[in-house]
Amino acid sequence: MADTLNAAWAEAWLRNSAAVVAEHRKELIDLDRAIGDADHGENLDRGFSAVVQKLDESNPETPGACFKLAAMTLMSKVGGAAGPLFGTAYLRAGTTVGESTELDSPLLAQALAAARDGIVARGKAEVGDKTMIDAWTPAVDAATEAAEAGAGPADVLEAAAVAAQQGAESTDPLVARKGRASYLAERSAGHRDPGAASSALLLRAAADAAAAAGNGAGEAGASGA
Amino acid sequence: MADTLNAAWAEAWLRNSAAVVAEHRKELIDLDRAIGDADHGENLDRGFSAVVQKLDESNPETPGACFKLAAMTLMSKVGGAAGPLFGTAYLRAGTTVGESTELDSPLLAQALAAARDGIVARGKAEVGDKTMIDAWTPAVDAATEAAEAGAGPADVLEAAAVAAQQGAESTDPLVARKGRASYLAERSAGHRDPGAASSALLLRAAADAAAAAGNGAGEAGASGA
Amino acid sequence: MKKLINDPKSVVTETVEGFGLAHQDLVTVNTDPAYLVRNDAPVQGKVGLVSGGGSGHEPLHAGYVGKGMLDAAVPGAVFTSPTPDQIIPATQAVDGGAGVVHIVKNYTGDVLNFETAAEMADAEGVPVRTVLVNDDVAVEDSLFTAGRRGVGGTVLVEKIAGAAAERGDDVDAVAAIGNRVNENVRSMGVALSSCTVPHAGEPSFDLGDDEVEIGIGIHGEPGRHRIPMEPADGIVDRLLEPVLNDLKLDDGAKVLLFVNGMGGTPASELYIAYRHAAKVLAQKGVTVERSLVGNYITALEMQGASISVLRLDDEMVELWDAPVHTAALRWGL
Amino acid sequence: MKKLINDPKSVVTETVEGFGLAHQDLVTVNTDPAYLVRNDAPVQGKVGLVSGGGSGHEPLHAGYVGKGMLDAAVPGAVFTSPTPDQIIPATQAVDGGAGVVHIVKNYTGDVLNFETAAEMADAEGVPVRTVLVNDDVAVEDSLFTAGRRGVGGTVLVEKIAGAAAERGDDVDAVAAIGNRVNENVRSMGVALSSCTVPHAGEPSFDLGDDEVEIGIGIHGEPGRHRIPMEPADGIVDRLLEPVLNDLKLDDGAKVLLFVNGMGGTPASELYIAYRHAAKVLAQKGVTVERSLVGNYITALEMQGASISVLRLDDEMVELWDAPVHTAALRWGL
Ligand SMILES: Nc1ncnc2c1ncn2[C@@H]1O[C@H](COP(=O)(O)OP(=O)(O)O)[C@@H](O)[C@H]1O
Ligand SMILES: Nc1ncnc2c1ncn2[C@@H]1O[C@H](COP(=O)(O)OP(=O)(O)O)[C@@H](O)[C@H]1O
Ligand SMILES: [Mg+2]
Ligand SMILES: [Mg+2]
Ligand SMILES: [Mg+2]
Ligand SMILES: [Mg+2]
Repeated sequence: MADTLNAAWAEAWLRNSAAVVAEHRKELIDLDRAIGDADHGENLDRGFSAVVQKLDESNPETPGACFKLAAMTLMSKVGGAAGPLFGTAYLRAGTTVGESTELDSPLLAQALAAARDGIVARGKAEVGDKTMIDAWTPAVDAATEAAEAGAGPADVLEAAAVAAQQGAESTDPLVARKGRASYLAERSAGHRDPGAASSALLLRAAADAAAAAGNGAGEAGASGA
Repeated sequence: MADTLNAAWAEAWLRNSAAVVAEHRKELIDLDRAIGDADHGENLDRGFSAVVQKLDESNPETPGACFKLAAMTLMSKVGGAAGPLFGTAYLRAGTTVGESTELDSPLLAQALAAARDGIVARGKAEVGDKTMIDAWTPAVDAATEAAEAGAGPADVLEAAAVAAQQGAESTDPLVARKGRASYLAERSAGHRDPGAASSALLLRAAADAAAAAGNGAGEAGASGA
Repeated sequence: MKKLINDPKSVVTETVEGFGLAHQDLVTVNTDPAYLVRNDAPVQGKVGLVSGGGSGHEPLHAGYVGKGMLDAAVPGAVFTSPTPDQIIPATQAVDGGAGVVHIVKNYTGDVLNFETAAEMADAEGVPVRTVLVNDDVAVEDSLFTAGRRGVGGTVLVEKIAGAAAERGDDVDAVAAIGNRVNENVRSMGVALSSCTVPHAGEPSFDLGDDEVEIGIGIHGEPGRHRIPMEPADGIVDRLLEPVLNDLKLDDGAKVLLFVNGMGGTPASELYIAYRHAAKVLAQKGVTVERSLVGNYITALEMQGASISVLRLDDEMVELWDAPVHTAALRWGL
Repeated sequence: MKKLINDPKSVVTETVEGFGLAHQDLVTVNTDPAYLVRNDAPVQGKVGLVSGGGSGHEPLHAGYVGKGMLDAAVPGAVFTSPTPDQIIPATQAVDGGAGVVHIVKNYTGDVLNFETAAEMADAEGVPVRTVLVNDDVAVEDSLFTAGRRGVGGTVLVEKIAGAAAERGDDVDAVAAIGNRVNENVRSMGVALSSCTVPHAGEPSFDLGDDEVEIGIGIHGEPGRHRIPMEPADGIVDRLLEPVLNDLKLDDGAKVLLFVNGMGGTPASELYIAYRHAAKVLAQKGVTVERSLVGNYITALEMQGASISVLRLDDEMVELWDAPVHTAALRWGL
């Protein structure tokens, strides 16, 4: 497996994200229909389609550049709560990795942590509030742990993706305290948080891109031994 | 059987009418819903309830006074097309019978003809236009024929009621050329005209009141041998 | 049937009462018989304008009572024309000595009841003229039937005739301008859903999930034909074509374009319809000088819209622009 | 789903385009990014007023752009707050040198996007103040959550702050009066039916034939609880009680009573609701000084209503009465 991930991986992650969001568009709309306003899937689909278009037009040369492109595009195309939150996440991840062309496991874990911290800085949610943070925080914890244990980047992301998915599932019984679902109070329980569900999809896309890179599949790239 | 009908019969007719309209209120609404605006049963029910109330308050002493009371009340409580049309019908019938306290068969047939002529004068409909005239004209013809053949008033009204019912049924296949159903053109075919249906009910109420009078039933009265 | 009402039988009285409370500055309500007059009625020397008809078309007609438009509105039961015993006192209440104009939508019931009332008011010394509105081109072969219905054009007739009365035109002139508006306006409507008359309790017609009804009126009557749902632009074409065919506009004509909601249609959809209608008119060399978009003559909670096109002349524009202060139409005051 | 639209993806652009065509005398539309400004923007020396939010609440906000109210409206996708790249140029376009006030409904998305935009506009030299509207008493325990939503009160904040800006108040004063309105208004809503977001294609929630949803917002979110259908007066009591409990009016207080339709409600039902609300207030010794009844802040084609009560002071009355000329609210001009 590769020791680092590069711009090709970052771009593959974003393109995978667009594909997976398009595929799950209706599902995310339906989750948001139940406890929100039925736009989450539509908003992300519009945003990530725009990201893909931007990627086609430009050629970001570093992972950081990819993240910033995503940040700016999501910020201006998604709207709603998810737009600024995901936008900030990518922005902070981009700032964290800076100009690096190769991301090793510790940097990757730091980038994920910075992304999560960005979401918290803007949205002030805590774990248990039934938001995307319930997917991000376990993912960051798992990634950090894996990185500290010496895992490669693909494994770090795999750990994050698995934890994010569990985190998303953990929102099912919760009563929302942030975002639109909080207006429902008790009636929000029994439904998965759409932002947590989409966050899990995005982190799954990251892990899959890394795995594909490690296997030398597609254009997605990983460098090192 | 009685030779003439009096004010008690006229009052019984109006009270019977109110009962039968109330009973068929929904059915008349539904007929009007199909090819009109769903108010015919409601309008007549409101109007005849008011007639009953007026009858309770006053004590019209001649059939003509009963008819005029009905005319004024229907005119001011029914609205729509049916209000002025039925109002005019009762008004003309009232004028025709004048101060008579006893109506014999020829006068009864004349009163019905005058009522029908009043409706035509106001609404300008002809037989076959799919309106209440399709019930009234056969009823008038049958009543006139029966009266000319020497039938008693109860039989005259029975003939009218039967013919009115057949006339109402005859509107089923017709394409409306007057009233609200005419806006539907061909699509009005296949539905019974609500005003023809209610007219048949009113004439049936008249015949039943006369039959009851002849049998000495209730308060409804008939005089003579 | 789910409605924000108390009892089907009290819908009209409670609506009128609420309207009177909300618009005390504009109207005075008479309860029995039911009619509403503008607070300063009768205005001495001014022709009085009275309109009325079945309820369920709100804001028509009560919403148009006030300076520059109607002097009185006479509400019937839902979708049922009012009776002479309402129309006569309303007519008398707004007679300022210059006579009264009745604006009547062409339905058998309305015509008959207003006719009787006009005759009786006239007999009691109030000269009455009647403007009959019959702008609905959905009604074909109208010569052999009850004729065309009065729909969207009614609002335009009331505004423009109201302005003429306000500037001091005499009773014949007010009726004449009302008739001129009627002669120059055509309308057609579409329903995406039916409406439920409160006392009926069931929808007036049933539409499939992917059907629309073309050529509907404002009483939940079914329309002329039913087609599968299609994009808004196509539906607008279907409404506009018969309107324009009948109106026979000259190149360079000036019009007022009125997209009316039937009561349950979001404003966004009305603007989407307006957009296409305006484009089609522009392509045909017609200038949209004035516009009106919103719920102005409705059929309870029906989803749908109607399009009216009024050929304008300079006087009509001036009268349209004249100040008006009613609950539903207001400018310049 | 049956809607008078062409394509769910083009609903907002086509609505805005149609609105721009219908109201050319009032607004200028910028397409990409989407925002609308009043034709005379920027008005030199006047504080600019910008509001915006998800689409689907028409006439909010575009319908309130014009003299005496908003200088710009920024429409997002349906029920989705707009983005900073729309809000920033709109803010710059209406800055007449006296700064800009953002009127923001309290939803996480709106707050975050306007916050970012305000920061960036500020950095580019336009001083921005923000008025956050959060009048919905349906949201309980708001301290521990995203807080109360901005609903009906928004219209009142926009009108009154708009009048303050028009008379020449400075940016802090305009924000202060906006905040004062917000502090004195409370609202609560009911849905008789849900609405269908065009891109979702299915109703946002399902209601039984005899159920209503109490405490709904304006995005088709389910409400706080569901009850069996009951007469209008009872429902009005359920809305008014929490509003009044929270507002704590003194005996003899003067208020503006605002009965708002959710988009698919006939005007008659709004007046029936108004009637009862006005009676309840009168019984409590509260004087209804001003009223507003109609579809002013909607949730697409939802059937339902909201009731807002604003405690008035003399300055608010004066600003409420001040002339306004927008597509959806107009008087004195
Ligand atoms: N304060 C917050 N902190 C973190 N996440 C939040 C917050 N508010 C909302 N979210 C997330 O945003 C998601 C909703 O996004 P979206 O539907 O796009 O926005 P909106 O609620 O404006 O329609 C929620 O499911 C939740 O995960
Ligand atoms: N011109 C007319 N002549 C005779 N009868 C008519 C005419 N127009 C309508 N009608 C009758 O009136 C009936 C409708 O009455 P109603 O529903 O009460 O009035 P509206 O059509 O005003 O709602 C029709 O079914 C028809 O029988
Ligand atoms: Mg959402
Ligand atoms: Mg009828
Ligand atoms: Mg009727
Ligand atoms: Mg949203």
